[in-house]
Amino acid sequence: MQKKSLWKRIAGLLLLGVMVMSITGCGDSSNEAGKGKEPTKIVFWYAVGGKVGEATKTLVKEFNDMHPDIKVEAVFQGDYDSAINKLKQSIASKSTPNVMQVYDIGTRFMIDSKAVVPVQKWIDKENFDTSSYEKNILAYYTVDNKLYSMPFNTSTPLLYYNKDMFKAAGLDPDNPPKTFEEVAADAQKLTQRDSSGKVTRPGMAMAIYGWFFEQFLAEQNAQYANNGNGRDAMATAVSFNSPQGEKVLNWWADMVKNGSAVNMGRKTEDTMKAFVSGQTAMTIDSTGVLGDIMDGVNGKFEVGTGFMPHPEGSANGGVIIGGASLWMLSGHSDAEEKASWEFIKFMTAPKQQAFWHIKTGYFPVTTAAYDDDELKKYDAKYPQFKIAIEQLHNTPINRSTQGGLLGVFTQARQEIENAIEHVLAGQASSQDALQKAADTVNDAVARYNSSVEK
Amino acid sequence: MYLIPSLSLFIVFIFYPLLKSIKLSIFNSDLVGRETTFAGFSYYSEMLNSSQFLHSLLVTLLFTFYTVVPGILIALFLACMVNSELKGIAIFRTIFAFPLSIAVAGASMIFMMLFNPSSGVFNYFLQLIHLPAVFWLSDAHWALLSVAIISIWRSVGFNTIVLLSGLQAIPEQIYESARIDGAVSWRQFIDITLPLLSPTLFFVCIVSVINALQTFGEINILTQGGPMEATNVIVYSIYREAFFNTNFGYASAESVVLFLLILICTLFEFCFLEKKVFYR
Amino acid sequence: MATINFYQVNKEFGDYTAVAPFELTVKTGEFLVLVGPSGCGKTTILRMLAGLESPTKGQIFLDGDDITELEPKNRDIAMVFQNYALYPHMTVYNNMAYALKLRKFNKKSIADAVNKAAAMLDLQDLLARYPRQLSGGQQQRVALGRAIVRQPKVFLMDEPLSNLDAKLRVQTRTRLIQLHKKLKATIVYVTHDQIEAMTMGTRIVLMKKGVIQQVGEPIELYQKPVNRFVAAFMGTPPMQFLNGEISRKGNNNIFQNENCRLILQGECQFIGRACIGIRPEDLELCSVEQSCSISGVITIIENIGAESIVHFNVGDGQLAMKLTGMGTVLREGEIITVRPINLVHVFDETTGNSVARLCPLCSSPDNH
Amino acid sequence: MKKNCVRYLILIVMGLIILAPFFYAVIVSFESAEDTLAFPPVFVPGEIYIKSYLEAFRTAPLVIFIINSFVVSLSVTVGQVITCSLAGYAFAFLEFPFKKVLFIIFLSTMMIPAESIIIPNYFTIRSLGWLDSYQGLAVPFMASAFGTFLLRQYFQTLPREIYDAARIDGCGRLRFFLTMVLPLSKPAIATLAVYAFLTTYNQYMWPLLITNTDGMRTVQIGLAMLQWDQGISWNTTMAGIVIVSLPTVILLIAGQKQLVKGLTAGSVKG
Repeated sequence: MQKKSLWKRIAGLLLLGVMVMSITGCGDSSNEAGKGKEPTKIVFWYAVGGKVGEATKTLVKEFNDMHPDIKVEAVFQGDYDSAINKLKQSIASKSTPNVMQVYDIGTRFMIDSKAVVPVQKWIDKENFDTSSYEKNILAYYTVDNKLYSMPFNTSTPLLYYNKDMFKAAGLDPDNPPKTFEEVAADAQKLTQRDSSGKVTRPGMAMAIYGWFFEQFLAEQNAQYANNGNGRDAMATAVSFNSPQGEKVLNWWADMVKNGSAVNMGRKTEDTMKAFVSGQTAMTIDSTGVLGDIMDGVNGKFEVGTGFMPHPEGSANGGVIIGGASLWMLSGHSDAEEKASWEFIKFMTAPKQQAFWHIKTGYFPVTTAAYDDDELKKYDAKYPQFKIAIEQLHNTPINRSTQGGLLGVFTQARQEIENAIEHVLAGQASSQDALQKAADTVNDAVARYNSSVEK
Repeated sequence: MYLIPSLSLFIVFIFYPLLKSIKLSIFNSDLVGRETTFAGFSYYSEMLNSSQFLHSLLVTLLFTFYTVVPGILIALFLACMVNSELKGIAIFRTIFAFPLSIAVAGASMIFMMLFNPSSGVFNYFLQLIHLPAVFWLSDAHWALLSVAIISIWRSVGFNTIVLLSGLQAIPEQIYESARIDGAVSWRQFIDITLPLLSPTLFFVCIVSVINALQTFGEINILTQGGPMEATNVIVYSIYREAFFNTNFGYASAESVVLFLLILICTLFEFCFLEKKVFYR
Repeated sequence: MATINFYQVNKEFGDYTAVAPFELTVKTGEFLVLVGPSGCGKTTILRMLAGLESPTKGQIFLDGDDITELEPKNRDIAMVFQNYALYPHMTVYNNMAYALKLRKFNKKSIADAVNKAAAMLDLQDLLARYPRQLSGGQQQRVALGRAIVRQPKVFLMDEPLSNLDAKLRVQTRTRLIQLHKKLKATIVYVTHDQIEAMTMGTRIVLMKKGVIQQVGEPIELYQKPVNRFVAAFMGTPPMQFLNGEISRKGNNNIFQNENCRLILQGECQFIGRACIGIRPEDLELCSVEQSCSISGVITIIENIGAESIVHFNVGDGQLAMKLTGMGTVLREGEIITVRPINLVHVFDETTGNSVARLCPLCSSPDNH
Repeated sequence: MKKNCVRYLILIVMGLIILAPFFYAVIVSFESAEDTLAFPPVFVPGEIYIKSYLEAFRTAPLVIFIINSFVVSLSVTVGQVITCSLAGYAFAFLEFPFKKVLFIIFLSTMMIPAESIIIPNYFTIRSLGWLDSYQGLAVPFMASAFGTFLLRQYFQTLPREIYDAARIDGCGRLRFFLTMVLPLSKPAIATLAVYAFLTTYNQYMWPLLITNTDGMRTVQIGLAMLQWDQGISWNTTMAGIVIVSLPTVILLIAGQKQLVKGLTAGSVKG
């Protein structure tokens, strides 16, 4: 008897718990109710936070305000890596978003996932004019003559230098070094040592970032992988273990060895901070942080920018664009796909790109954006950015500067960084380190390719 | 009957996934992690033959050593310090327990700032005492230690609380009798405190080792396994293989091995250490 | 009415036999004491009776009903534990009321029962307190009260006095005896203390290593121990023993070893290696060596005021003698000569079983 | 007395060392971007700069996140207290077949790396339709081997006789559990609660994986959003860390006493 009443009480409690849960759990779904002339809802995953995320959200809001028939729900998915992992889960569970921001090196993977709709489909369908888009940028995302994704946030690396220090070291502040050799020489001059010869301020600080290595290869018109950098056919092996690759590492390691460059690890934030706080005279970083650097320096010294250096005598090279693009995922209704396309067009339109550029420092992907008044003002304020645009426009479009396509690019980048670390620490020769990295990556490529074929 | 809630949750959210992992480890998989073809034990043999895996294993063990031993020693010291009835001791107990309340991500970012090579506080202090700056996270010799420092900082709070509770359980009379027997304080510590604390120490040991073997957050945020793989512990390697290198089978094989490793460690501790543990 | 029958009950833990099969009847209103050294199985019997353990084999009946498999709560028993097992988070009142609450008594009858029991145990002022605020004796009374409130058929008590100091123990002993008389309840009481057994029990069950040695009234166990173990266990100071040989000479029996020779009267079938037991109060000093006297060297004299106990060695055997009165002229190291009076217990040396109870015969004329 | 002074000195120094990182984080959160980059580091901000806090709140809907985190952490805490106390009770008081084996199985779950089972769990949650919901965030963590172990250890210290006494008094197992074990184990349960709350509150990977909307996100993801801004200055990130840590710090200060008590009582004989 007693036992029963006790049980009843427990059951009651449990029920209450479940109810509370379901009430709280359902709280947010209420606003989805009510059918009828409901706007087409599309989900947009983005992977940029902070100031850039803010700008993204602003653009999405603007779009929603202007398009009452479409409702874009923008969801932050952590950084690029987290986002793409999340995508993998959602592909397996068929719950992909409509539009997603994916980083440059995820391109091969996205194509191979077979879960995407190339934007080319809609370009062809609507005869959309892409002539105003930056050629170099489109080139990166064009595979098999199809534009797979729409470039969105785009950047290239730049050489940043402290003009005041250049002056103090007797260098021409308006003539930054252009070649490896010049950089090395200037770095030497810019390096300060104390009486005992210990370096107190290195001339150069460069983060161990695989992206930079890729850039230095492209600057020498060398390819990262075979089969036309993986663009003529699926890459079956990497080719960065080349004399050009060794040249990069040797140059870098020499500078570190003689103290004119410092190894601060993989984080560009660290080298940037060193540059901003006047602890080094030169650094390499993305155009995307130009605004941050200017804010950080805040007039303490004059910031100069220069092209990415290349070894003397190399030709036909240039920079590869980095950043991310917008992808359309397959498996959604036509209405949603159409809405997604509208959204993508909006996000890359001149006005929005101008706003984007001002807020974030990324390149406008369309040249039309340069006519925007606000943008003109902004670029007048930051003449340093002109160099970035010049650098982009000076870059010839070829397989090298289009950038490599590799399904295992994340891994490859990591292996490269690992190799650089070994070389800078003097634990391996450039040749050995690159060879080892290439071997590892080639294994991964083989495995990747075999898993894709199935 | 009382076990049903726990057991069912465990089955659904731990054992089923574990079996799934084991299954994944003997299958090839596609890009998004669906099993495709049977692979047998090829992933295991690949792993055991890979120098990188052995390196990871070594790093993991080193890291466990770096964190567990100092972590427990410091906590033991702190616990002894706060195991008294001094005025205001509660404040210190709270202070020592404090790191418990900071999330991994938060702690890692704070330390990232402190470790910063150009404007970090640590290097500033080094400079004050005329030592050369250290590249805490980018120097392969230091990186693992640096990450260990954070781990220790984070775990010291929990360990201190647990050890303190163990210390408080030791009856005062035992100390009094030891004093009468003529034991000086460090003797008391060796002869009385340690043996009587051994069950608690044992518990802390097991939990610390398990936690150390599973450390992930700090490494993911601070070093991503680098530099030169110096901090590439197995858990991180699993994460990287599965999520970046789309090598689910290999990652699963690694996690099965990690599970076995932890299991062996724990069983070892249970069988070997427990014998030396004094139970009241 | 509460009669308990144990029928062939035994308990094994793995291959360890805690209680060998035994049969026992506890009569209504009896104060039955289970006594024996620790590990003898007495507590196990109690716990089986309570339903906290189930017997490996056998059955237990309460008033003719088989309760072997019954849940403890359905047995109508109450138990007092050695450490009282008071519920730390309940007041004294609630501790006592708890069992009744579970049995859905109404508030009023619970209050009545608790107050009545509290009055019986002088607990009225403590009802609102928590166990941790009570002294050991008070806690003990609460534990008793908790049992009394239930008005069970049988009270089970597991060494309830062992956590009390000596003085309190004596007081509580008296209280328990009074309670037993007042309640006319059946009590099964476990203790290792033979004084408790002697003073409180209407009957005693003496156990050793899971086997019942003897069941009987206290005086019976004291006077007629069935074996050497019972003889040694009952009585303080305990009975002492000498090894020797029993032979027959005419109508008398002769006990002899290297150090002494005793002539014993009475019927005795036994001849051969034996062991005699003499209680310290069954010895008296004698001035001269007599035919039945025993001499030895005094090792220790325990003086407890009203009486003293003199321990002395007889060869490699040991005897003790109780002397009444304050002090004594005897000194440690002296030679003492004594003679047995009243009873000499004879045990088979090999089995330890009692074979005879004989009277010493002294030939000396100065025998008074 | 001198001994006490030494002890205090050591305590203060150690306390400062342990607190320093977080204190510094608080200081930096009030510094301007320029100050945070200065070398030598600025320990006393020239002026209190609260813009980082506003920025932090603007970048991520931290209030919603904090509410979410609380809902999830509380559910997990309540869930763990229920499941762990039930299981702990069974292991401490009841006899049943395979008890030892089951206990080892329970303990072994402590050793399974969370990362290795996260993907299958994701699919389970998805097939339950619990993605982006409080259930999905909380339910998988409602059982805990650590908690079971902790409570079992504590329960074992409750005098066995109380269990016997209660049985004789007519108390069923469940009732004994509810009216005796639970009230008597408050400290241990409080310990478990605080611990469960803190660990859940600090989860990162799982919430990121299974939530899709800002309405369901938890604070640690807010931190990740803020991390983007650390490019140039620390202040916003640190402000975020301070905001996010505040609830747990308060909880710890409030619960610390219970925590020590709970763990202590676990080893002291009742």
